[in-house]
Amino acid sequence: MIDPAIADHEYAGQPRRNEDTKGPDGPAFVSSFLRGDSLAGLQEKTQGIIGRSVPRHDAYQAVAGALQYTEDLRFPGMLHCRILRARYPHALILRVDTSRALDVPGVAAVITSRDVPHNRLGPMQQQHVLADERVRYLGDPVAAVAAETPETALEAAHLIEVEYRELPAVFDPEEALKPGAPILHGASNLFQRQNVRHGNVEKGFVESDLIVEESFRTPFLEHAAIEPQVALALPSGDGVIVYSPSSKPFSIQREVARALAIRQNRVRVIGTASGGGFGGKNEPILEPTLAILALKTGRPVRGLFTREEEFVASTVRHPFIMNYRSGVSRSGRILARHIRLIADTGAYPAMDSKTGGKTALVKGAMMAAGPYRIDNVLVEAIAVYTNQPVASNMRGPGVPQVCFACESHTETIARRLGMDSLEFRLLNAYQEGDVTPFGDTLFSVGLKQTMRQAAAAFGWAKEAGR
Amino acid sequence: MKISFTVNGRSQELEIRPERTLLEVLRDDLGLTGTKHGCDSGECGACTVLIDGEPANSCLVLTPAVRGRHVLTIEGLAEDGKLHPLQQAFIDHGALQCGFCGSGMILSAKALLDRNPSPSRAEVRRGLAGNLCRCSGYQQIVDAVMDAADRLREVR
Amino acid sequence: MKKRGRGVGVMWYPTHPVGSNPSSAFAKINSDGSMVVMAGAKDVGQGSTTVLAQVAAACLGVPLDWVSMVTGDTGLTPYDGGSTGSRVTYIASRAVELAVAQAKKPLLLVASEHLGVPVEDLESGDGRIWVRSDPSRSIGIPAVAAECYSKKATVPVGAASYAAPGLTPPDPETGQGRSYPSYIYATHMAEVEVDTETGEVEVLRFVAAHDSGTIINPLLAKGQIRGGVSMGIGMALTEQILFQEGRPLNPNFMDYVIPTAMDVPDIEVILCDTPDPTSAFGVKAVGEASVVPTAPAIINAIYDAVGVRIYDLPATPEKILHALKTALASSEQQAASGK
Amino acid sequence: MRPFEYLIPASVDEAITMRQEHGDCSRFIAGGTELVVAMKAGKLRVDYLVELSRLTTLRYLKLTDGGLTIGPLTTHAEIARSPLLRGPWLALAEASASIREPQVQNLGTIGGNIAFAVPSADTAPPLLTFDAMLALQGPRGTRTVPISEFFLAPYRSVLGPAEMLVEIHLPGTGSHFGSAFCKVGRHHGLGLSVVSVAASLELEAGTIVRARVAMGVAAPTPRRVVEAESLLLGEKPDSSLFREAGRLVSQAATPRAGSIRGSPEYKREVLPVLAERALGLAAARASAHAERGSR
Repeated sequence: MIDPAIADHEYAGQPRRNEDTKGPDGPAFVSSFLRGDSLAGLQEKTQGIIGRSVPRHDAYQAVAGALQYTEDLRFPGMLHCRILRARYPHALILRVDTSRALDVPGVAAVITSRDVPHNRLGPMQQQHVLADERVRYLGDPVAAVAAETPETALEAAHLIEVEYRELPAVFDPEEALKPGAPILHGASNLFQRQNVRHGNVEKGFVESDLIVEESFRTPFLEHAAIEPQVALALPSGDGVIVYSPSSKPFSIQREVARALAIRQNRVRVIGTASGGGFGGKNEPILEPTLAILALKTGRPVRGLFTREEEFVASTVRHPFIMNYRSGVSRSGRILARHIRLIADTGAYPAMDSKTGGKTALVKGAMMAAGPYRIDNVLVEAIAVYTNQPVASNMRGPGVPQVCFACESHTETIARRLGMDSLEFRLLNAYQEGDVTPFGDTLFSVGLKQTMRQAAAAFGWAKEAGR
Repeated sequence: MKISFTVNGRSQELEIRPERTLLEVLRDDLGLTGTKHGCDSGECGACTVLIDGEPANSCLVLTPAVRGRHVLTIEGLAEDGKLHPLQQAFIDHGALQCGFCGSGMILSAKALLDRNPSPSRAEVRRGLAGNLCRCSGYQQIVDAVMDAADRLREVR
Repeated sequence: MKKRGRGVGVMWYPTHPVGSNPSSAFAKINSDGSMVVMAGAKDVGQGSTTVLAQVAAACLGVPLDWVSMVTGDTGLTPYDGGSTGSRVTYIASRAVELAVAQAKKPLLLVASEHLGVPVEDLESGDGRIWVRSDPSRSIGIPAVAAECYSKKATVPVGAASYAAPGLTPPDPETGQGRSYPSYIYATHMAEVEVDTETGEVEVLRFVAAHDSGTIINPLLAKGQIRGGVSMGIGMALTEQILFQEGRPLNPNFMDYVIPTAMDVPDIEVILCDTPDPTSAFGVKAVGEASVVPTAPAIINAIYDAVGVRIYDLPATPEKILHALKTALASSEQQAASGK
Repeated sequence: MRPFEYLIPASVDEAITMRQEHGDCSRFIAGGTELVVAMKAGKLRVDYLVELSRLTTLRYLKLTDGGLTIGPLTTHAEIARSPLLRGPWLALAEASASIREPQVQNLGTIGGNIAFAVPSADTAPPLLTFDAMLALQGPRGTRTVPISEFFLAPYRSVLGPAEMLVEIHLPGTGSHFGSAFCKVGRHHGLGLSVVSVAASLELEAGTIVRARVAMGVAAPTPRRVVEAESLLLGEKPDSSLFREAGRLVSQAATPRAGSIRGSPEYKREVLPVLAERALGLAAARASAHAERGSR
């Protein structure tokens, strides 16, 4: 049976898919079997496949400039989407008038929240495809235009009239928790709490010979993939095909289907070559809008962020405010560690499906005490809303932040104790069979090997004690 | 306006609006999508092409400015279907991950090696300073360029 | 004056995101013994498609160029949780391994008939299936695959789904539960040079040692680790989105400064494989962890060089210079009051 | 980008006539590295662009009467590589080589860098220390302006409507002359300037007989610091003297508050350092040139 989606798609002039099907060795691939070679020569080719440094499957296409990324796909009649975003970081939307934009020659459609069948996204259903009543940060999408050229789409987007009532906004997570702060969702700006309790930190501090306390901060960071957010949707039979470089095509499929209020079998998401992800292409911040425009116009629609939009409207890394307090014995054992974390999640929870946007704080809290045996650990972590970009998953969500604090703090303690940095860490480092503050028993622990091998390669001991 | 120039050795005569950048014309009119669109303001280098042998950000070049000139894009680098030594070295060293910076990176490297066939690693890094890569940490790119330099010197 | 210093940062990181997160794959062996694997996992540059092809080839016992991959297409491939949380190699490898094992069953049955031994006594590799106790008795995979199509009722296909078993989300009050199946570890060491008069920092040398379990493809793993270190250098020294009332002031690469080829030194990567018994081939994870301990290694090296600690990232020249002035002022004050 | 007409003049005269005809809504374009970005961002409304890049008569570097004349269409890359700039005018080559990446160095021109009057124009401080003279040609003929009088404000210069920069002249130097350019940039002294200093010194029998110090991104326009120059004059090169000169440079600075690239406090902190380094290098180079000259 021919998949109707594929058939349609080929009819629409399907470009060549990325060349996955050519096999890992690219076009040089001519099976030795097909050449009539005997199986005898295969031993060398099959042994040690695990552990072998072979180039990426698409390396040949990439260096030849032949690898097709989403923006390289061309379809006849393709329209270009431009999204109008909030004028204020926090405001009520009183009225949206798209009539002047629709009058611009070359504009095929302009949509607002009224055109979205199910206008809620993500596991928490807190984000919208297009804002209906309220915007909570400057990246909030309010309306979208599909037009013959990107320039026309931009021009039309500027002509959409939106009447707002500006609301007070808050930009600092500590301010956001104070009484009287503008509230973004529900009754409080507190989005999430994650604690870790192990042993008795107060007892641990009493037993300590030295107590060190320090505070740390990290800023908002951008994934900064060289390819911006991009996707393309085209109508197909009674559904839609979406080309997306997303790291999570199945999550995109689910969100697009739900936004369109159709079953998932009518949405096909074709993963295209990605120009860099790092967690920045996890969320459906473009695809549902494009799918709605494609169905409304009956034509393929491409969306592409400008570099500026990447910073305004794509997800970012959570800033953390971190307080570390540790007690150690004179001999260098860490006896107690009390950590308080405040993460700024921005205007909405992230849309990662498994935890409902809570991944960064959960991981940050769990990893916060570092890979050290500490009998008494207390981590108190919260994530807070502010009127800033949505913080989501970026390469190791939450953990580079806490590792920066933990390892800086650990260094301070080693120096206060007069111990070598590495020796202090080795003394406390996890090894086989240790139990984490959250109750996991560890196995295959190569931590000390990494420390020793790094030290040997770096020449750590040679210069120690200068 | 009517613009004639050469792209990858083939002459082109196009009727275009002057506000179209070389990047747009290469990608949209000539279908040469190997040249990438990353920041649109000359900061990332993904759109690097060689104009008369010198690397330039094609997003900053208005198309009329290249009339009569020779433009080389990544699609024109392989000869008779055989990869340029730089391209082969990029494959062998795992220099690219997502690959999006690759076209510009390879062309910058070509201009560098054309001018300086035996660069130091520091010179390679300086020569590639205008090509941002977020995946690789650059080292395997530098390895590839040094290796390609060796291969090219052997050919000479 | 320029001063040098050395710093270390160590880390642990889970091989898996929070909560259950399955991968799945289809495998079909063609009548010539080659194979197509359809996996939901999406390669976003990290190399998962290549790595999964290596896993599939090893499981069937055929050369890599006999395996083709179709990935990340909801119309053609079964579900995958996505390229997040460093999970793909750890989870999807197992799904591929199971799918290939299932597809291989009909081949083993045919081989068992020809070789006259039970399926359990067979092994595959080098494009062949042989008798474990007597490897000289063997039959080519292409031949048995062809026979599955020409003479048997069952063609060789497999489908499998895998999720790390027994995971429960952490209790929000205590963190207790079983959030992650296993962990990876790393140590980063940096040598920096600080210009004490301008606050500028140059990273001169970097070593990154990672326990990422069994490494399927060292070339790709090293590349990914170097990329993570590069991102970590940006985090340590230059990167931050500056906001004024919610509006980014530096929404471009001119002022959001990510490292260039001149800002990243050569990075010596050491792979300390500690195989993980819970995964296919003992793999763990590589992706995210490579960025984790970079910033503190650099910040600690700055401290080692000039004796000031930067508490809020990034450690811009301006912050370092300010910290140096403050430290100088307070030490002068101490000296004065000590007299 | 908004549509515009692209005009191709055959000569400087014709280029000027074109600008005259189209008035305020027209601009000259050379390398385009600043202009195209501004136009894309909608920061600049242009209806007519007058192309300069093909006026090859304006693209040269040549020695004349001991001085150096530079055609404004010479690119940063050409200046950075020119053997004519290895000697007394090395600071200019250093500045050009420090301008961002190779791609921009190949497109951008020295004329554009000066005429666009960006506060961070890297070629300006060295030219200020060379007492460069700028030849400006307009509808009413040609005039010559010292570069110290050229910049009026950020993005504003003495260039009148339809007037263009047609030549940069660096006067000849004595044989004991050295110069240097130092900056804090985004990438180890390269890339976009946070703050910069150029210095040039001429020595006679070990005494400073001519001193110029100029700073970039430290005031609304690139400018000389005469107070520091007077201090140096008649003195022997010496690190404490240079430190004192650096202090005066810092005192003279009026950096813009609110810049995300560097606070006024930071710039004032590093200006003395950059000045001291540039002066030290310039002095060393002046002595080295002197030695070479005497051989």
